[in-house]
Amino acid sequence: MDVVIFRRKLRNGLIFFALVVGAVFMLFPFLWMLFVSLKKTGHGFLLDFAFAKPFFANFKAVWNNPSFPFSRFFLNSLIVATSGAFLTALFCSMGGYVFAKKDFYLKELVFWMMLATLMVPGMMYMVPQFAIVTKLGWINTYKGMIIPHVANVFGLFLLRQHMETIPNSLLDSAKIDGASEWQIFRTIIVPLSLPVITTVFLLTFLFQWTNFLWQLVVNTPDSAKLTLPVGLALFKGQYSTEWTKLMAASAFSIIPIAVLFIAAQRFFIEGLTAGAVKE
Amino acid sequence: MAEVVLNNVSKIYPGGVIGCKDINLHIKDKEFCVLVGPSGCGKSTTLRVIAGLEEITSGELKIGDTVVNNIPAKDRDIAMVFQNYALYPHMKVRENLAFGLKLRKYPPAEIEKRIQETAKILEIDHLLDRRPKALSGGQRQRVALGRAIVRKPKVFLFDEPLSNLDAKLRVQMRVEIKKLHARLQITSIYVTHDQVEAMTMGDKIVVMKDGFIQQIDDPIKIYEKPLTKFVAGFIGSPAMNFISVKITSRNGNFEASEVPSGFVYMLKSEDFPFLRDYDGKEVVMGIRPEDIKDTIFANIKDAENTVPAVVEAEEPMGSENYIHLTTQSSAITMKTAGSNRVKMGDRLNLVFDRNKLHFFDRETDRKIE
Amino acid sequence: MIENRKLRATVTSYLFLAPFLLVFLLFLAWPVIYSFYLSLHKVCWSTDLYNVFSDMKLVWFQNYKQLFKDSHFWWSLIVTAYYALLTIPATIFLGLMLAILLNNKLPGVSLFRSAYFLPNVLDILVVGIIWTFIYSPHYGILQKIFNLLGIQTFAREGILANPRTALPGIAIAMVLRGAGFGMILFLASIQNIPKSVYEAAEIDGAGPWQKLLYVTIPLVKPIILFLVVMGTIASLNAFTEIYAMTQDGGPFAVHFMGEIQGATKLSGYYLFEKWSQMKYGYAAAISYVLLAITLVISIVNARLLRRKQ
Amino acid sequence: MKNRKSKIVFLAVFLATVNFVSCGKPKEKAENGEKKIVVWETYGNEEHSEILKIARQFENKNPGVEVDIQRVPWGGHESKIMTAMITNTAPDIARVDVAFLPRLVKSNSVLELSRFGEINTEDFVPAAIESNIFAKDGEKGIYGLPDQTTGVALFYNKTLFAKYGIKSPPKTWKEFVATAKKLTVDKNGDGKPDQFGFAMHKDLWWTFPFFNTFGVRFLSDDGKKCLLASDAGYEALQLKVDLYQKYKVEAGAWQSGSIDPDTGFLNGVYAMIFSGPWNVKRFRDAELDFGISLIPAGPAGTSTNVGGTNMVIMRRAHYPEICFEFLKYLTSPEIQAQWCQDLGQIPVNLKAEKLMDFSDNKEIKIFLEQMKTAIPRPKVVSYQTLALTVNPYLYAALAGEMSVKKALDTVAKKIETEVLVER
Repeated sequence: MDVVIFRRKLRNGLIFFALVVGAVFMLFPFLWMLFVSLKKTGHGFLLDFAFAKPFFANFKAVWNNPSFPFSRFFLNSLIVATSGAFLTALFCSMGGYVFAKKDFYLKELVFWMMLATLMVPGMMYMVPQFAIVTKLGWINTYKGMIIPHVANVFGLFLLRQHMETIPNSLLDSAKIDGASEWQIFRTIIVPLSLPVITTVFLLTFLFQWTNFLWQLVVNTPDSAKLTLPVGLALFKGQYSTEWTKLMAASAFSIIPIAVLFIAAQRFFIEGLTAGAVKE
Repeated sequence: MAEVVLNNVSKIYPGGVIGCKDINLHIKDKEFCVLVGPSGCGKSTTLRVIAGLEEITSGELKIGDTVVNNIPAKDRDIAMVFQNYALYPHMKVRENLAFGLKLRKYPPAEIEKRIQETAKILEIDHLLDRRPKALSGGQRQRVALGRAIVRKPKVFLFDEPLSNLDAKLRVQMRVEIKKLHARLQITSIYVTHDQVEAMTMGDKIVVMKDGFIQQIDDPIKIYEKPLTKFVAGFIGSPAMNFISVKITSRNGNFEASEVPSGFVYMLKSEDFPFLRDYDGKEVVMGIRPEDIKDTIFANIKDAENTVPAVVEAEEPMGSENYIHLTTQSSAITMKTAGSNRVKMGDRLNLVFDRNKLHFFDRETDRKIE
Repeated sequence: MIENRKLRATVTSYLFLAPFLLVFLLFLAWPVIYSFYLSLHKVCWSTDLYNVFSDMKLVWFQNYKQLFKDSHFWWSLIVTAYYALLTIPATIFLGLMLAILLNNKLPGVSLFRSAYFLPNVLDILVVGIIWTFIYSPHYGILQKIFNLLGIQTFAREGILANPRTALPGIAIAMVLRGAGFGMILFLASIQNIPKSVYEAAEIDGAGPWQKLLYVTIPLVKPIILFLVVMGTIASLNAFTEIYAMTQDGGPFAVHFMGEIQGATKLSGYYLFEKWSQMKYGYAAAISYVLLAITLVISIVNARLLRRKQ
Repeated sequence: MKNRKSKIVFLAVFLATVNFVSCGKPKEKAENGEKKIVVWETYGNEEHSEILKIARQFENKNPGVEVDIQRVPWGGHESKIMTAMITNTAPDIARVDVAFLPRLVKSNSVLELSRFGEINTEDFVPAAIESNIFAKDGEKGIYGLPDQTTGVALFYNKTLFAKYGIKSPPKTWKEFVATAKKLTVDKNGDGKPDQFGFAMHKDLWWTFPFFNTFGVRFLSDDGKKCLLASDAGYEALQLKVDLYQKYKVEAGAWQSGSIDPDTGFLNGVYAMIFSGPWNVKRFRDAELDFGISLIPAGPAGTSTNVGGTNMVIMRRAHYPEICFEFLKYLTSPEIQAQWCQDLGQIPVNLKAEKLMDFSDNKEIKIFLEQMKTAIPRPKVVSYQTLALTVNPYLYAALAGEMSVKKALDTVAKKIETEVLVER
């Protein structure tokens, strides 16, 4: 008996140890980024302890920047990322629902078409997309920054995959209970897929938050809608880059997403496991 | 008035797969009708057609006085209990019950009243604030029932509602559903693959196979006068014994000789006038286990008609005992009193109750009358 | 046979799909179709930049013909495939291992989950830069560790300047960044496996490895497939990590089809090069060939899967 | 609970719609009747405030004119201008990399300037103005004005020089190699040096100083032949290769993923690098004791590469005359002197030199000196294509994968067939 307990303890101890080592390994770039962001100019790559003076000088330089209003860029980023992620999650849920639960004409064709667009490198979309946005007069607008990326095929597939596991009897039952298609979607499908919807929301939020080239292109330089990545790019000069400041800026811009992810992650995992009724 | 009438209803899936075909069924108001058959027989399809979850390919379906072919499920005023209960996992029991009413815009006070009422009937008042996950199987079953009851629909539909419960609970719920039906007096259509459930619950039983109706009758008729070999074999436990025999006319009577062994059963022609058409042909003879007696146990002497058989196994059930035997070329089960015990290899002389013999055409499987 | 119900379902389906489909057709499908049109054209030196799309020259299939002879393109396909082979199995393996470890009841499990997932929120560019610091010769932290172990193989050129290790080096960085995502998916899937299945396996005499091999892996297959698809797409699109970690597509010490090739010049990067030189037509042709290749692979994949089912 | 949830959803939808309704209208062109010109620049923070100051000065001198200075991040500025042109949202004046100019000229995207007024090409740093001059239809024209010019010079670490007893920076390549050897040291005794005499980049642009000091001509006058594969060319590249391969004084900084020369110099592990004026302030801020000297002389004396940016007037500019006036103003001796005095940069206008006080900026004097012998880059339509063609072979030569001769021979042929003619 004792031996069994001892062996279990040993096993758990080993697993724990492995996890700690793994965590250090995987978090290393993250920690290193924070480390670099605190260092003296030019010492970014060295394993010394030459920190900037004052300690948070790099962060200060980023925050009190004369050339771009950090807080406004931050707010713009927040607006773009939030509404972009919200619309993406909504549209993808609606699309995922019909792909999972409906039989309709041209379903296969539309499916393959969507799959095909996933395979094309994003760069190819930029110029045609930009032409459309201009035609629509969406330059310098939030919608110009958001809408073109709202049709997230990947998110749709993710949701479809999940929604397929919702038992049909639930939908039948709701139908008999008197629910319209929209009510079924709203009261059954959405609550039961919420974890995955959250996942899609988070991933799109992340994408929109870090999107640089598109936000740069779709705004004129005097636009009031410029976002954080565009602002951060100003730290990358023509001839040289201030790594320490850049890392400080990156650390800044990561804060909201890191907070969001960690806050949502319990929900995120638990939900993925919950899903449908068993048996 | 909530009769359910199906006239020539068919459901053919794309690709020609038959769901159900030419269903003619008249379920009277307040009747408890059971659709029974093995899996894939079309009983569930029929139910879903009635519910409006499947579209009718052809035919006419009436609920009450209205043809509902093109009326969506939500407007048919029916309620359905699903095999897996289909409780909304993200809603509390209370919300599950209220859902249908809410969607139909009932005033909150009325909803609450009905929930209380239903909860009392089903004794689930203490569960109202739990989520389905936190309920036992039986409790979930009750909530599922409650969700149907609370709406006070014209018709109840049950899709194998008890098959996920353990045996004891199943028996208990069977009775409760019967009681509920007696109390609420709502037309009910109940689908099951379990013939015991069908027999015990149905006012009317519909036996189905391969998408077609085999027989519609009350339980006793179904049992005593099965119209097809399939019905005969499906209803009743243990199942009816079937023996292939060849009929030959001899001395004004019939000889039924077992195939292939040739063992001869003598049959009086006045009892079986309908066998005249089958002179020289093979038919299937059926006899229920309880209609077989043993010369020793029953203490009867009918030397002419004793069938020697060897015991293979026995299933003592307490009150009765099922004995499995083989005659020269058929396996036969008999039901006898629990005290009548045998050993493997015992030789018994069986006596078939000739008034309880059934004959079926080999080609059509239909009863020969 | 046209069914009423299917017709009705079609109408509702498209109503639900409408917002997505509208954006999709306008901003994804149309550009893809347009890319084909583009791939038949050439932006000449004298093309009016104010008017690029109407001033290009129609050259029909010349871009494709040229592409067929382009050793750099063929090489980029090979490297892309290699990169996919390096990253996809490793990401899946690591994700699965982490998920299995985290499936144990241990103190601080949720903390570990966060920790493992966190790298996913980092910008690829930042991750790339940081790994460059780690890998650098002489002064990088990795070389410091190697020094302690007496390994001098990478002392002079580092990891990223060695044509043999450059791409694996990038792959390691990306695998460590991406494994957390796979872990989350695997974890969700593993927690959905009923305990009884493991108990049954245990009774059948399966040890931990057999349980992994015969129970867990077959049951998380959908996730594996999903990650394979995602990994393929990521490999085809790989650009930022290459851009951040090597110059111009890496150490040029590989000879292929009579040309010098960059050891990390993946097709996504090659496409970028052509694009940034304003060779829009050629870039479009590249993306179309890539699209054709991956579509064929996906269709074959889907067929195989369907047959198995 | 339920209510709250729907409120949140409602709020989110509301937020989203508000975004779309309240989207910013594009700015009206002219406010209160002023003539407005839009300038896109790609400067850094200090330069940005400087040019704002200059724009205000210009506005004061020219009533009724508004100069709208807009900042674009350097990364992506070409894509930005390209896409802006397609959609007709391009500015009136753009600051572009010198290498982008040929394409703009070839595609007729920018205006020829001499028709707006006289330009004294002798006033400018020769290499800088040269990058704006193109022959089109047999006629030479000026298609932009340089706003900033750079080239590289030799930076050396004074502390290290003193430590190893080196009195003065090397004047010739021979001295350079000897000096670098002294500065390449294995400090911890593991058999591998951990301080290097020199560190360099591999790219073509950074190789020009080598080619230029050996007198290598890149292209023939008609621009149809590449002359790189010459004895001078071989020698120049051989020297660069030898620094790494033979003398082993170079740190390998040219390789992917290594510590770049700037960073290593800043940390005192690379004793000498080539670098430009943009780093002066940075190194000074880091309290590094460093000196600057001319690029070591080769057979053709000292020389360097040319970088920098030009200001161009876009074809669809609204008030090209005003644009031109502004550019003239920006490049005038006074303004250049002010600009370079404030920022420590090389003036593009040679006349500015006299107006400047170099006492705080001795380095600039050296750069100015260096720029006088700088040789402009070959004017190929796509400098990027050229670089992408050459760089792999420079790499191969440096890595010892390919002999210098073979590398340059191949490169020359490739340039002739792939870069100089349109494919």
